Amino acid sequence: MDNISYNEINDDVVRTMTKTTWKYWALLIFCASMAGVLWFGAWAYQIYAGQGVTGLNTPTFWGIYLANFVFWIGISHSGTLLSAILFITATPWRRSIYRSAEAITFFSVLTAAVFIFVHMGRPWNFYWTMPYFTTRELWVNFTSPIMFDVFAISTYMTSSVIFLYFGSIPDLAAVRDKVTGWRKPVYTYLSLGWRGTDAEWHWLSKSYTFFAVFIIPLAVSVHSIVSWDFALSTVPGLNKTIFAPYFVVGAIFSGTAAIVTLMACYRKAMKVEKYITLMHFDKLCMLLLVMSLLWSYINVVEVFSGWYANTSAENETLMYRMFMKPHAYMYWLMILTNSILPLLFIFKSLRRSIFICIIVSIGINVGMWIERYLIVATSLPRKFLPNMWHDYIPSLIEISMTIGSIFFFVMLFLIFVKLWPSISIYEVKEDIGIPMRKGFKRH
Amino acid sequence: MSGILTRLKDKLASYRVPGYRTKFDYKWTMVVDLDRCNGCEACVVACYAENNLPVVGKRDCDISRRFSWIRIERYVEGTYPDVKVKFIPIMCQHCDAAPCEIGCPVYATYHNQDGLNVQVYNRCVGTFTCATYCTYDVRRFNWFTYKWDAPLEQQLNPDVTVREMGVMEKCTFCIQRIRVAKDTAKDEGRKVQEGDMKTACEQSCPTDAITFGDLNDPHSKVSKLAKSPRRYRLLEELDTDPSVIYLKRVMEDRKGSGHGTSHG
Amino acid sequence: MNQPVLGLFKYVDSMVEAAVSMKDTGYTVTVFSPIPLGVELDPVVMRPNYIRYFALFGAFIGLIFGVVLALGTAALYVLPRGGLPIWPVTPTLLLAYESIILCGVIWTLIGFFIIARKPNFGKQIYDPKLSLDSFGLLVEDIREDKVEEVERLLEGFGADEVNRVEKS
Amino acid sequence: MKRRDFLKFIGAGGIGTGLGILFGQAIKPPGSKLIPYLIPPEDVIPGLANWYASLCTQCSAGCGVLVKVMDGRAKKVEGNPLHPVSNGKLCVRGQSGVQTLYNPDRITGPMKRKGARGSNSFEPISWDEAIREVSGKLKELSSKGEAEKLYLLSSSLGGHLGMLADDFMAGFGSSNSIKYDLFDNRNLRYANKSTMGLDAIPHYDIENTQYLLSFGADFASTWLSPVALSRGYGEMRQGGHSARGKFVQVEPRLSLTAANADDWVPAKPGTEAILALAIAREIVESGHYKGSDVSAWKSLLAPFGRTYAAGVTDVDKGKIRTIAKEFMNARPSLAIGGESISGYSNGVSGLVAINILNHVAGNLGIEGGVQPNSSDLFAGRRADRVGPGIDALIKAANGSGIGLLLHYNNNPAFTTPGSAHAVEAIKNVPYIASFSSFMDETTALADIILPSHTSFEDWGDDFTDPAPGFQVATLMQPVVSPVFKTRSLGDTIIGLGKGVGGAAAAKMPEGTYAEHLKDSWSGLYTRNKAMNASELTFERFWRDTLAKGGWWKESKPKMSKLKVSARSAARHISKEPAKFEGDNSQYPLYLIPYAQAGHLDGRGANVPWLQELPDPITSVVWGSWVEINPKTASRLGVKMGDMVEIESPYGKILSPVFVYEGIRPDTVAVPIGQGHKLYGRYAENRGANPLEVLPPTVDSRTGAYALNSTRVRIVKTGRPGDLVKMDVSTDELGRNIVQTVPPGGAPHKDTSHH
Repeated sequence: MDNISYNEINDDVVRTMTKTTWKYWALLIFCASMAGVLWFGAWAYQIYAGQGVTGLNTPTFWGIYLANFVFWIGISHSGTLLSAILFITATPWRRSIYRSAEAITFFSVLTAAVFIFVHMGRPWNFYWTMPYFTTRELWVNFTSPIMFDVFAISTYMTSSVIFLYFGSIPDLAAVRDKVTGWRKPVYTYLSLGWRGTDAEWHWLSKSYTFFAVFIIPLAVSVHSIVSWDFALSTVPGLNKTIFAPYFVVGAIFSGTAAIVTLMACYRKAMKVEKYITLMHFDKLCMLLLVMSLLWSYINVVEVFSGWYANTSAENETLMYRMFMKPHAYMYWLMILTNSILPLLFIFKSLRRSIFICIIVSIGINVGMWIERYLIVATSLPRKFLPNMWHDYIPSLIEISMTIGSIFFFVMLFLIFVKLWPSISIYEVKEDIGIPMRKGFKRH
Repeated sequence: MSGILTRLKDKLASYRVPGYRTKFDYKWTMVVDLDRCNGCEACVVACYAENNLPVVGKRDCDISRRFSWIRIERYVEGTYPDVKVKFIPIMCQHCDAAPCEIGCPVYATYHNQDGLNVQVYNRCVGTFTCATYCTYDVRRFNWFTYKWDAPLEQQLNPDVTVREMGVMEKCTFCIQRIRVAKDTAKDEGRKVQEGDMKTACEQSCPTDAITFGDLNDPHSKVSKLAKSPRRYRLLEELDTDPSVIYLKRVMEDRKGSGHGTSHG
Repeated sequence: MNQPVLGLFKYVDSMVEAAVSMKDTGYTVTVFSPIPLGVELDPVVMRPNYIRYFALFGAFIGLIFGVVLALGTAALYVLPRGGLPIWPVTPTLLLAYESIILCGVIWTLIGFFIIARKPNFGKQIYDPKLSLDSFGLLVEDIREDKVEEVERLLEGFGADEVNRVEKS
Repeated sequence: MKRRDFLKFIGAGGIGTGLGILFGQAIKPPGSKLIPYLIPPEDVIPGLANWYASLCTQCSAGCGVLVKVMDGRAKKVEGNPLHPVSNGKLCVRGQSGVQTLYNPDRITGPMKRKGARGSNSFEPISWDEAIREVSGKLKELSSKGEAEKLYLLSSSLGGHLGMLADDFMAGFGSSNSIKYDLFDNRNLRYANKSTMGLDAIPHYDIENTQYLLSFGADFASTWLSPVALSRGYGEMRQGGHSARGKFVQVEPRLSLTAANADDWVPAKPGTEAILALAIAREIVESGHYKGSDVSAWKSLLAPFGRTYAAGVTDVDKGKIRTIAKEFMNARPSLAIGGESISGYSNGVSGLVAINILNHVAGNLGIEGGVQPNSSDLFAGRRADRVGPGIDALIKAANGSGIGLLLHYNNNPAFTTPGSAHAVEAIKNVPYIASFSSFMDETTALADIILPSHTSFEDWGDDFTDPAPGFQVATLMQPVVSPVFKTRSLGDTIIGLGKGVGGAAAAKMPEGTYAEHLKDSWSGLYTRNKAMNASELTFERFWRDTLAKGGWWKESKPKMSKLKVSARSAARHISKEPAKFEGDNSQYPLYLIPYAQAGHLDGRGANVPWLQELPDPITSVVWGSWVEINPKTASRLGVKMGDMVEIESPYGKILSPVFVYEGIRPDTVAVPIGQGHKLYGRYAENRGANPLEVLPPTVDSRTGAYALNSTRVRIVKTGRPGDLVKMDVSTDELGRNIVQTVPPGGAPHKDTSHH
């Protein structure tokens, strides 16, 4: 990155925002319409006709929607959390990727939050889950893990948005100084009158440190709380004490994988290879490798603790998940993508191969989705009373909404790239170093 | 001042101690004698008639969306010719430590002053948490807006609401009948007594397998039956403290197996 | 009177030298940079960290909010559920934990806005190059006769451009 | 608010109201008119329920019920707690009575055939026209001198309705009144009459017995009087007797009742009679029987040795001995024989064998045994429930012996074996008038339909048979006003009789059927000492009886002695097992069609509650199935849910497989009740009717079709079936869901230690 000038960085980032090819528009419109039809169209139908259009049934009241919810919350974990951790530890390679990563957090939390409403029987009453003064004289039940969720996720979403926006203020100012037309007033207001004085930088970095400090425990708690939606039940297969760390690890795992996938596409599409280099992939894949090993360990612990308990309920759930069609296929595919394929990253050359990175990271995300799906869809159909067991087969509506949510997410990211400096300008400049008379000085 | 403090202290204590439920006005309890139950399912139809349960049709039955609040489960053990089929009616167990109540974010299900696990349809937003947490799979969800072909809707019981799409429901221990009994008792200035009311399933049961009453009343039939040596509660190891008490079925062990009999 | 002068530098060390010199002379200096300058600015200015008080205050408010919300609503509507005490411990702590973070974050943000005086859309001394690659040194409180001297000095320290700017 | 604004506001409101009223008038359906509850109808308090005592007619058991009526609509049926048969309880079919009443597929008014016969194409006519037309046809028949060619085909008509119908037929000059139901216990009545001389079905006192030996009596769901017998069962088990009664069921298939038995004895189909006689022989040989005719019995039972019986019946020798020992040592004990044993080609033999068994064990005429029911309420003037069977009608119809057929409330097109060709026979009848409430396969053949009320809209009565050991007369009263333009059958008959004129008109009562019923009860009251002793005036008696739901003696009368003579029994027993159609090598499996709990003979199939009620044993809903032993299934290469063809020499049906441990490997069982071609939206084209593959085997003595009389083979189709069952797994997996204690074992102890 040595031969990049400060000016060039500003130009490149503003270029990603202002120069839009027709292909980009086409992709955006395609994603938007797919999200509209597959997700919101299907959802509208579901609201009209009722939850009955899903494949949910009497023991399996939670299905693919909950799996999607957990999955997207998981994806969110690598943006903000990773960004915050790397910030606190002052890891230099964070700088060119963290902005997009935080955007991923925001968008995936948004997607996840919509799935909460999707899975509700009466989504039009969603506000009843908020604690506010009401003439019905009923508040909310704070013993409910769902209430934990409401609080954790709204806190998480608020904090993530603040974190993302706050870190972008200097860049918004930089964009403000570059753009013309309608963008000018927009970024003028967004940048809050940022000038880059020493005092501003000082307070910014102090506040930013506090945000990072707050975000790290928050992110860990959010996915723990999501896991308690399941773990606080008595249902065999869901009532695992290890779920909290399992979910957090899985979340970082899948989130990192999502970053790898998205970054690989982004750098290619936006021609910003010089900022997001193979070094970044190297580091991220190393993280993936670590997370994969951790995930595999906890997965084994989960299976073993169930197996060791040797109660009929636990055994049946494990059997159903691991050895019975069709879940067995999914289970062993998950083991392949999450535990075995990431081992490729032991080799440095493979860590630096974009192709391998994409394949493995997509695999990991598929695997992590399967993990969440299997947790819901193989535990609930095998509850305590064998008479009431019933398999769960997702309906087309549910599958459509699942696919639609991916388009929705991509659409949000595409819009984000056009509206927001998706590479941190000032921090990449920091990366290059501080210009001294004797050349750049790096931290 | 000290009076207020004492009251506050008392209130605090009552909030903190889980044993508050012993102070309920009534402790409605159902005793199901499995030795009497012959699995005829009269209770199931009685429940359909009393509680306006919709008929969902074959397709929805196929994906296990049948509505019956009370169901007969059957367990077959052994192979021909040494076969035993055992029946057990399962309805909402009205657990005192109900997992469902913990799960509901909006208090749509909670414990009322009678020790009943009640479901407030109007409050329900349909998060499914209660049903997922339920260890007895007794909760039913209104997947659609169910219709009754005219003039079948004329049969609908006006004492019980017809539930809207998107809400959870379950056995209420025929709370509308309890309500009537309590109103009558109140008019007469007394507590509800044995024999004032029967639940629909109890009322219909040809073998008298189901008995319903107040466990707080030491002279009630359920109090006596609850002391039976055959008493057990369903999935008691899960510690949900159900209000439904089962009396074990009297049955020979199958030849050459100790399996399937009680282990606890 | 009091014509502020803004000098744009290419190199930080030149700018810092200039700033130190100007400060020593008794002028008020403000440093502009496109990147955060940490230790490099230590000779020029040292600032205390007031944000922490906001964060602490926010966290405290959050703790109280969370506990009061959880216990208070339960006390207002005494609905037993699941055999749990009306005032359960774990959920209260959990809620307090989340609201500590939420309020902490919000108060940190408020603190930043207050201390850094943002948002500020008024007219301010600024140069668009400052977000590109130039480090700016704004020298204020110059007596009118000294302006040219300051300009010269700045150029001597290596400023690429020295402008008299309008006061904000 | 300023005064001017207020006035404006009022003005606007007034205009709005006016428009609203106009609009309301415009959209109001014609004829709708709000009637205020200012003067509410008598005894209707909005929001409060009235309970009316009435009678359940969903089967012939005659349970007294209470109907909950709110705001003029029937809401729920419950057993009448005062009634000695129902004791406040009611079965699944009885409780579904409201859905029969409000069934969307009821015939809404009189109709005349428009298209071809059986095409189910009718046009509505008025009641006057309908009565006029049928009376005209009747007169025509009468004037041709063919009065004898009038046939009345109905279910067993209890009480005064039956007598009114008989009066009409007699007055018209025809004796051809055919009562037919698939399960009308013809064989049981015959067997009891010919061996014990009983006119009515006796009371089987399960409640007080110590040892119940049931030969295929599925009393938990369908046999005789399921509610009363189930109640007895519950009392027998845990009713506070000194010991818990033991219960053994002999049946090729583990029915709901067998599932409750302590022991299930799957004897080979058709050999149960031999098993019963072998047990009887054991008892006689052991010296338990002390009667004077012991030698006659000894010689009669001599051929039924333990070894022979064990060989034929596939029941262990030791087991026969054990059962015999327990049966005679447990006092009192009781043997009963149900549909399964009476459905064989020698059904009467089996039931006679059971009577012998009860006789030699000393169970006749005692508490906890068989108790005779008297039928003297009418002193011979009683609507006979058993007469010539449907085969007589089929024969007559085929021989053009029927000029006009009146049909009510049964469905022979569905409930007779396909090989009996009842539909084709009935189609030969020149003119058919049906009084059915529902469009079923038989009603669709009618030329004219004069739909009757269902039981909650109609007057009626029933003299319970079997009664609980004493006489029970139940009154049926309308609890709601008619839902559709239907009419009481009694009124229709009276109208027809008057329309026909002559002797028939002379026999018809004045006034309506309701008045006739009251008059008849007045007569009963006058004649019957027990009745008029209880109340001073008839009006009071009538009022109280209506309120109570009927009249019955409060205490059991002294039991008369009963016996079975060896001579009368000898005629009916044989060493041969029952015959099955079809060659063993071609058709290797016995077919057992059985009455399903919700649908009985198919009449419950149009009730949505019953369609959605899981079968108590298989948990199948909305369809039928064929029960196959897992061994047989694996031999045939079929699994749960596969569609198979069940083929007998007389036809084949398609049904999904239900693999069930509780059935003999050489037997398959199919429930009766589904497979309607026509019976409303809930019943039509659903499942299969096993009667379609049965041979037309009729017991000539009783006119009953033998249901268990053919062998079948199962042919794989390779297609998946439409089996929908509610149980996914019936394996308890050691989860202690249904906990048990062994009988006699220390129940409070942990039983895992033994």
